[in-house]
Amino acid sequence: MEMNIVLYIALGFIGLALILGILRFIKGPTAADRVVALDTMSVIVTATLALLAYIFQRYIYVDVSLVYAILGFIGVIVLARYLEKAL
Amino acid sequence: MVISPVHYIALPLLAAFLMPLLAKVNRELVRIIPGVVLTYLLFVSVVLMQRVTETGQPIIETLAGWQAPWGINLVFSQFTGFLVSLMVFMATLIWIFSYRFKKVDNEPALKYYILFMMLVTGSVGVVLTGDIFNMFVFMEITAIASYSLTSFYRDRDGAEAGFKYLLIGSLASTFMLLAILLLYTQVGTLNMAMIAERMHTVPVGMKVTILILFLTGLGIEAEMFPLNGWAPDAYSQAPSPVGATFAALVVKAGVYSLIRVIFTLFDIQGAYQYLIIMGIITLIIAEFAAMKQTNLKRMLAYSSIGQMGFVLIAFGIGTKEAVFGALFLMFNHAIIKSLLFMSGSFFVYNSTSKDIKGLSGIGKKFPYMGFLFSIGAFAIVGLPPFSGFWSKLYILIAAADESMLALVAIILLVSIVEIVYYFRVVAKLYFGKPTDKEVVHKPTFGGYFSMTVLAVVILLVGFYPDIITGFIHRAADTLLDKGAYISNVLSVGH
Amino acid sequence: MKRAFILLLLVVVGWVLADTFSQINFGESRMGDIKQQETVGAYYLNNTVEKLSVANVVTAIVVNYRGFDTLGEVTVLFLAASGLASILYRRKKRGEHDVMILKNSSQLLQTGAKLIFPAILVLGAYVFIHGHLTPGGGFQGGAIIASGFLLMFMAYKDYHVSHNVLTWVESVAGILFVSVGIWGLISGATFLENVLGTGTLNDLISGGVIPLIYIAVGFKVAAELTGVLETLLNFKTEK
Amino acid sequence: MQSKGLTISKFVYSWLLMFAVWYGFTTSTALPELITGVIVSLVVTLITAKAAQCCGLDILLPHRIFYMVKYIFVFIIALLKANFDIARRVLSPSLPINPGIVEFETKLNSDFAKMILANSITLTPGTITVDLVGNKYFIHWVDVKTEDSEEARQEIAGDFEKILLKIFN
Amino acid sequence: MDPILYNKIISVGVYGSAIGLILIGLYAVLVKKHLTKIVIGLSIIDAGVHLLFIAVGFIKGGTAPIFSEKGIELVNQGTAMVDPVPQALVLTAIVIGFGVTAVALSLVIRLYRHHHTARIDHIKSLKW
Amino acid sequence: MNNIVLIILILLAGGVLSFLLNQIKPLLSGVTAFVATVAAAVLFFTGTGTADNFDFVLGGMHLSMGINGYSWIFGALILGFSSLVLLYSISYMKGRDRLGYFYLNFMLSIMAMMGIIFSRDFISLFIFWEIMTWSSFLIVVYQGLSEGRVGIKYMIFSAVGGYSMLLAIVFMKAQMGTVLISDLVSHFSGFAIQQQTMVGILLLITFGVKAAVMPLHVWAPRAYSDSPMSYTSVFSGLLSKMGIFGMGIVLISVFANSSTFGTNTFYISNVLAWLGAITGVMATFYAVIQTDAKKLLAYSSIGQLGYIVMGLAVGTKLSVMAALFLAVVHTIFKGTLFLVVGAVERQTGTTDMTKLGALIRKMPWTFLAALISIIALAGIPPLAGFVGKWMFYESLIVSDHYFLVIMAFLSSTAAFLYCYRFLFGIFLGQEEKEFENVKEAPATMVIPMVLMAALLFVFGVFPGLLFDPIAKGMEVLGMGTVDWSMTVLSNGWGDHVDTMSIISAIGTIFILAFIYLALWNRKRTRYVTTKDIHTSGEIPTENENLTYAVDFYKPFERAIEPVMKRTMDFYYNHLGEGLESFFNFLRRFYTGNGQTYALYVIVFLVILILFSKQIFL
Amino acid sequence: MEILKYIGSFFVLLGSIFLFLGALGIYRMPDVYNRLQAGTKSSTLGAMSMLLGIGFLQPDWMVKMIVIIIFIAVSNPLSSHALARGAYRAGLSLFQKEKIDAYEKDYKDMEDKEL
Ligand code: NA
Ligand code: NA
Repeated sequence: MEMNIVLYIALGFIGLALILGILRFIKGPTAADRVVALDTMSVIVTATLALLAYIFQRYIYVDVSLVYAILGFIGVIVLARYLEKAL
Repeated sequence: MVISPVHYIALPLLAAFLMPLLAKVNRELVRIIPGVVLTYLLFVSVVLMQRVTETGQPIIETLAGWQAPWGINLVFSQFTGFLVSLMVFMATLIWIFSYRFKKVDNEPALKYYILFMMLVTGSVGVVLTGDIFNMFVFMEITAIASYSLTSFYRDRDGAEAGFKYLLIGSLASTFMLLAILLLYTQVGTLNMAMIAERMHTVPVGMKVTILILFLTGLGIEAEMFPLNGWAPDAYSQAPSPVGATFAALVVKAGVYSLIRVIFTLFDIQGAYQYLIIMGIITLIIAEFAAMKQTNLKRMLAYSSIGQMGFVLIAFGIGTKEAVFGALFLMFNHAIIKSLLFMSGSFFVYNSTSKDIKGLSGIGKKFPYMGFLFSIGAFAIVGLPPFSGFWSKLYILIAAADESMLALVAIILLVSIVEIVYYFRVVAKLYFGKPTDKEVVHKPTFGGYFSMTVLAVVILLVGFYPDIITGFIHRAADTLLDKGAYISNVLSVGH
Repeated sequence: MKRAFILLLLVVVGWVLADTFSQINFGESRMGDIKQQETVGAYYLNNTVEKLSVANVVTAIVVNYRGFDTLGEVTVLFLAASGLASILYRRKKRGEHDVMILKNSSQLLQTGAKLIFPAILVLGAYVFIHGHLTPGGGFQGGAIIASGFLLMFMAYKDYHVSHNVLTWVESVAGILFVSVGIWGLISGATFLENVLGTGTLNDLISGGVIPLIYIAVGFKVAAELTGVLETLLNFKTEK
Repeated sequence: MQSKGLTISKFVYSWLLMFAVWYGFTTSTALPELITGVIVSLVVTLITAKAAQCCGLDILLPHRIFYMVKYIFVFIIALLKANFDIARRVLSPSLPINPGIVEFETKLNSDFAKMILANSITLTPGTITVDLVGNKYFIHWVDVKTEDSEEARQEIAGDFEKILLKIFN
Repeated sequence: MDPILYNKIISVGVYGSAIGLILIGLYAVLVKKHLTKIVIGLSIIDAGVHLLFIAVGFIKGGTAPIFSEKGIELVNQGTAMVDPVPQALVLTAIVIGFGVTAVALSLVIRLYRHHHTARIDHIKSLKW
Repeated sequence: MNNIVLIILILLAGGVLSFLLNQIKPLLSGVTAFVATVAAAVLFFTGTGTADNFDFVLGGMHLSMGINGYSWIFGALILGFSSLVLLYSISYMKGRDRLGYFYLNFMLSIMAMMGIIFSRDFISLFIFWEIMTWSSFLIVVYQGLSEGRVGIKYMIFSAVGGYSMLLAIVFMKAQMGTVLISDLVSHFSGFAIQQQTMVGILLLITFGVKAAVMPLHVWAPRAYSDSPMSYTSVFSGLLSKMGIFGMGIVLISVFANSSTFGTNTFYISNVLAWLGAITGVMATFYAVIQTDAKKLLAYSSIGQLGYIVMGLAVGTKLSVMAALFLAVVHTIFKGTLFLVVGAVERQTGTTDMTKLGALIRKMPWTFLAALISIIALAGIPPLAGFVGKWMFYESLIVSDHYFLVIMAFLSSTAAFLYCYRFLFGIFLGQEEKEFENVKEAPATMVIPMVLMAALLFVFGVFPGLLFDPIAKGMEVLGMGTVDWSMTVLSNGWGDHVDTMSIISAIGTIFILAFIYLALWNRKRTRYVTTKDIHTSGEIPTENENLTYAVDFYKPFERAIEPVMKRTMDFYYNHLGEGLESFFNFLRRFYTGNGQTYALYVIVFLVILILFSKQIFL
Repeated sequence: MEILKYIGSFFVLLGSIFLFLGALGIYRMPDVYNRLQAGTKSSTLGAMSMLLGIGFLQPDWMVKMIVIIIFIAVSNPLSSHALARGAYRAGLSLFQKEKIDAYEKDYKDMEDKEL
């Protein structure tokens, strides 16, 4: 594992970001707010997965990041359609 | 290609995947193919049973070229072989019964036949497999097919029944999964023989926890009280061939798994007493509930649960004779309950209501059907000279041999309740004038045929049980010989 | 009252689960002495590369060691699709047809979906074709493809996938899977046995029949999940 | 994207694009991978032929590529600005906002271009595309400066629209 | 930080969240009246169980059991890899869980169509 | 082939064949059944000896069939009587539907009874016992008279009985490893005293149900009267005797031969004797107040069975002999009486004695059979009933059962009342207009009735014809030898009872009295119109009785009213209702709410968890 | 190649900061539209920057990183748009009601047309 101090700091920021996202998800107050939080977190997680792949030096984890990005996107679209009362 | 146990799984699957395509060629093929497959499997059963009977050794089939415990294997022993053959036999008859079944044909028949065949395959797979997780997979196949088939008819409360079944079934699979996971952490394998071999290394507390999870999960499938809330609904709402399949195959698979886990995997003596106690409670509550049913199919369902309670009691006694009796009862229950479901369903279809009340005099209108139903009723309550008598007798003798006279008395008392509600129906069949309601759903030739075969089997076994007892005895011996199971499975390829 | 009782029950369940899992140390290897291959897990890690030339051990387990499970899994999906169709089946009168219950989506989403959809399909194919090399596989690839179709369903109210095509795909894929199994039987080995040469590790063409099976599974899963989605979304019947 | 139906140009473009995507995923030049990629991208192009054609090969003409690159730069600058803007708002305790939804009409007629414009608007300072109906954009604006449609267009879409018109028309 | 304590915290976190998911799901199944919520509860239980599978197979410092690194030398005989078996099992379990959920949802749809309600305590025409 | 097997097979085949032939022509059905039974009877009387054994293994159990002197009595009774009844049935059942069903079950029950008496082990006994039960059940519900409730009640009691036996059987199997009756006899002494009591009581319950001993009798009256009359005669005449058959084995060969049983024999026998006595009295009282001829006979049957049980329970040589004698004779006269009622029912369409009357002129032969049987029933010489009764009283007196004598006397006296009512209500009394055109029953019905009446005469005059087989049977039971001659019986004091002289003395008196009574009543026969002065010119209301046949024994009824108020039926019904509401309560468990079921699962899991140590370790 | 490491680290750090800012925006903004504003822009830029940084740190992976970047650039604004539209149609009013709302009338019109 190649770790330099910058990556630690980055992980720290990401951790804080995720905590804030989760807080918003819990607080709501509406379903839309929660989905917004999910949407943002899914992007954060996508980037994080790629970063972890680098930290663990495993190229194959990048695929996970890619797939996560797509599934997160589609999930949010479905939820958005649900909010629209279109489902 | 040598005939081997994997045919039981591979061919139905192949057929199931083929059927949507063949449906485009000819709709009739959809109905015929399951029958062809099942008939072939019946042939496979005959061949394999002959082979295991001759050699006295189980057929252990490794899959994907990996011997136990690396890969999954199928174990066709005198015990599993007996159950599987019974299942296939029953499935074939049920298929004949439901061939050109009017009510099914009004619905998406293709889906019906696929689901039915998978229900059979799942149940058979549960019995054949030698791998605990694979058993879970087959159980889920069975379960999903069951949920769907339970809600197959649109004009009933099938969806409600199906949902309850699914709800409870999902909890079952959760507990089973947890149990399997814990087991894997303890013994590092999923092969049942090796699990059994390594079981003694597991700390007692952990062992009991795993057992409890298994008992809860599998108890649901085996319709053990109080986990069986789903069963009466599912039985009564499912199409009648499916109700028969539940009784003849699905519950059998559930009981099998419970027994396999308790008898082979674990070495906890308390589990046997537990089986007896739960069996008694199940038996009593179910029979009492059956007593007060107004809906015929629900009554049959509760009766089925009661019979499973009886089976559990017998397994709980645990002696060779008792296990023999239990297996005999499973055999009888499969045959008799199917006959009851089949003949009963025609009464229900052609009577004014689903209630037993509506059956007044219908036995006069359908004398042969009434005759068949009566045979079934007599047999299930254990009247001689019908097959049900013998299994009951053997179990009672086994109980008495273990000085459990109170148990015998309880069973007999509950049997009186059973007699009351079955004979009430039989009496109802011949009381009063049948209604003028036209015959909406005439039994097909296949229907008559399969019911007749079942009745003949009931009488034949009743008059001369020895034609079947040999198989059952060997099956019971095989089940009880845990050491042989372990060494047989693990010696393959070594 | 009832709720309190339920909470009490859950406390007991939670307590026993916690107690049980506290005996299973997190992060500790339970594979025993890995050289001794005391657990199946250890055996797989030690032998997969050598015997199967499959980089992804999970894939080797899923498709080969425990391929029978996977066959069952595929069957479960097939069954779920069939069950769903039978449960939601409605007799249609003449001239009636199912419609999506969705309302129109935004024009932008439609354009975006049109752009992204093919890429998702390629990704799905990539995932199941490389199942033996990367952390993917037939199920994952199939699910990705189905999610692509889900995107299209979300974007286009009247987007339909031909049931005929889905049926063909899932049937042929299923038959392919079983046939690979039977191929083993016919060639005198066991069901599902890897009867092809295994090639070199990390090549696209390696692992014998494993990629073949995973491709079949990928197609099958994709078709089935798409069918499921379509059935679930199409539950309004209109003239 | 005016012309309906599938032209060879569109098909080949799509195929190429899909192959590029494949390569992006595999990043391998091994022959089996490439052959598989060609097949996969062909199959995908065939499957999505009806639904997913956006452009033809003519999109790859040099001047268009030039504008594309230019667009990317403009966009990235806008994006950076947007982020600093957001940072300012988020970090400022007084939260200076004045939100509202405004509308304007675009001159773009390619769906694809409209989408790019919408996305760009979403990612640039203080605005989000709520909807696009026909040619009419509805924009959520954190700090509404004007309610007039034409002014809003200039303010919000200005540069982007010009470049996009050059690329797609 | 003390590695033993660290390990304990991690394990409480992982097992705790998995068991927590199971309990939350069970709560939904036992208390929530809406059919869809019950189905979601079942899915949450499943998720918890799946997480337990993964957690149990995890080995400290282990990576995914895939021998495919180009830049990295082959991990020696898998000693630094997590147990692949639970992963394979969980894959199966997920697919099965999906199948069950799909069937459950379709049943909910049918029940809603038929009873015009999705409250489980209102749908009990079959009893006793 | 072995004769025993052959008889069973003939009867079985006869049943199946008559079922099948019914599809072709209903008449063939009855004829086949009759022919098969006669064939079996011929085989039995000519070719079956005590040497005919049939040992076999079925379902892993060693079973054995055979015949001995004791069972021969019952075998002869079964085949002889049922042959005649089947002959009667041909005409009686003509024109009814589902004859195949009827005859199949008829033949099955005959077969089952033969199987019972052939059985030398309890398993075969149980098998045939249950076949007898369900086949007779199917006949009880055949006419569909009372919504199945009667049949269910019958089935419940039979099940209680059958399962008592089964419990005893599995106990014996576990204890002795065999189920042969002879082994029970020899092993019985080896059992602990509680075990002996248990086995004894269980078996007595089994046989007590069939013999309709109080308090196990409540099923019998309606079950008897709900089945077609030709079968009712079998029910009362033969099926009930299977209870007697079994009791004989239990009480005599098992208990009496058990050296350690000692005082228990005393208690059980005494209790049983008293139960028999109470049954006799109560049932006779009930018989008296019945207005329906079938029910009257049904209760009468129960009463008579009470005597027989009493005789067996007292257990002296003479009492057993009396009981067996009465058993045979009862079959004949009660069977005949049921056939008579059947004939009346067939010709008039009713069995209500308040509606019938003065059939003596329309159905003289039937009347003759009825008269003779009633005389036999009442125990009046010179008919067979008298001999039995005489022996019976004497045995009670000799063995110092004075209270039982009083009971028996009480019920015999009351029996006269219903005998009279029966004759009067149907054949004498006032002629009803609606029965003006009634004809005598067809010959195939009359012949069996008259034939049996004649038998009563023969056995009355030559009781020795019966003493011979009975004595042989008692030897088998271990009662030693009995001295007898064709007309003379030696009593307990060593005196000889010359039946002939007694018969001629008492018989003459009774016959004269009876004939006088009958003719006197006939004179009173008249038509009653609504303008009869009886009502003092007022138009009688609906519920005022204008015939004598109604409220025939009103004063008597008033006298016994307190005793009759709370019948056993009442308690059973309450028990049943209580149980049913309990069942109803239990099934509330299945609330219909899937969530509740899920909760059960979790509760179950938690219980297992909390008590895992107690349950599993 | 040391320089690439520095560039990469810089981008990764920058990305993580923007990701954090996005999340902070989500947390602090007063209504759903403003949260969306903040969340989308920052998370998009943050993710793109971080992926690019990883590409610099590990040049072999650059191609795939660009694939993901493109995907995020296309999909993230799209999903935000869909969410904004969904939130609006879910009936969530704007933060300050007196402010201008050009969408209201058209949206109502469309609803009517669809019915
Ligand atoms: Na913007
Ligand atoms: Na977004």
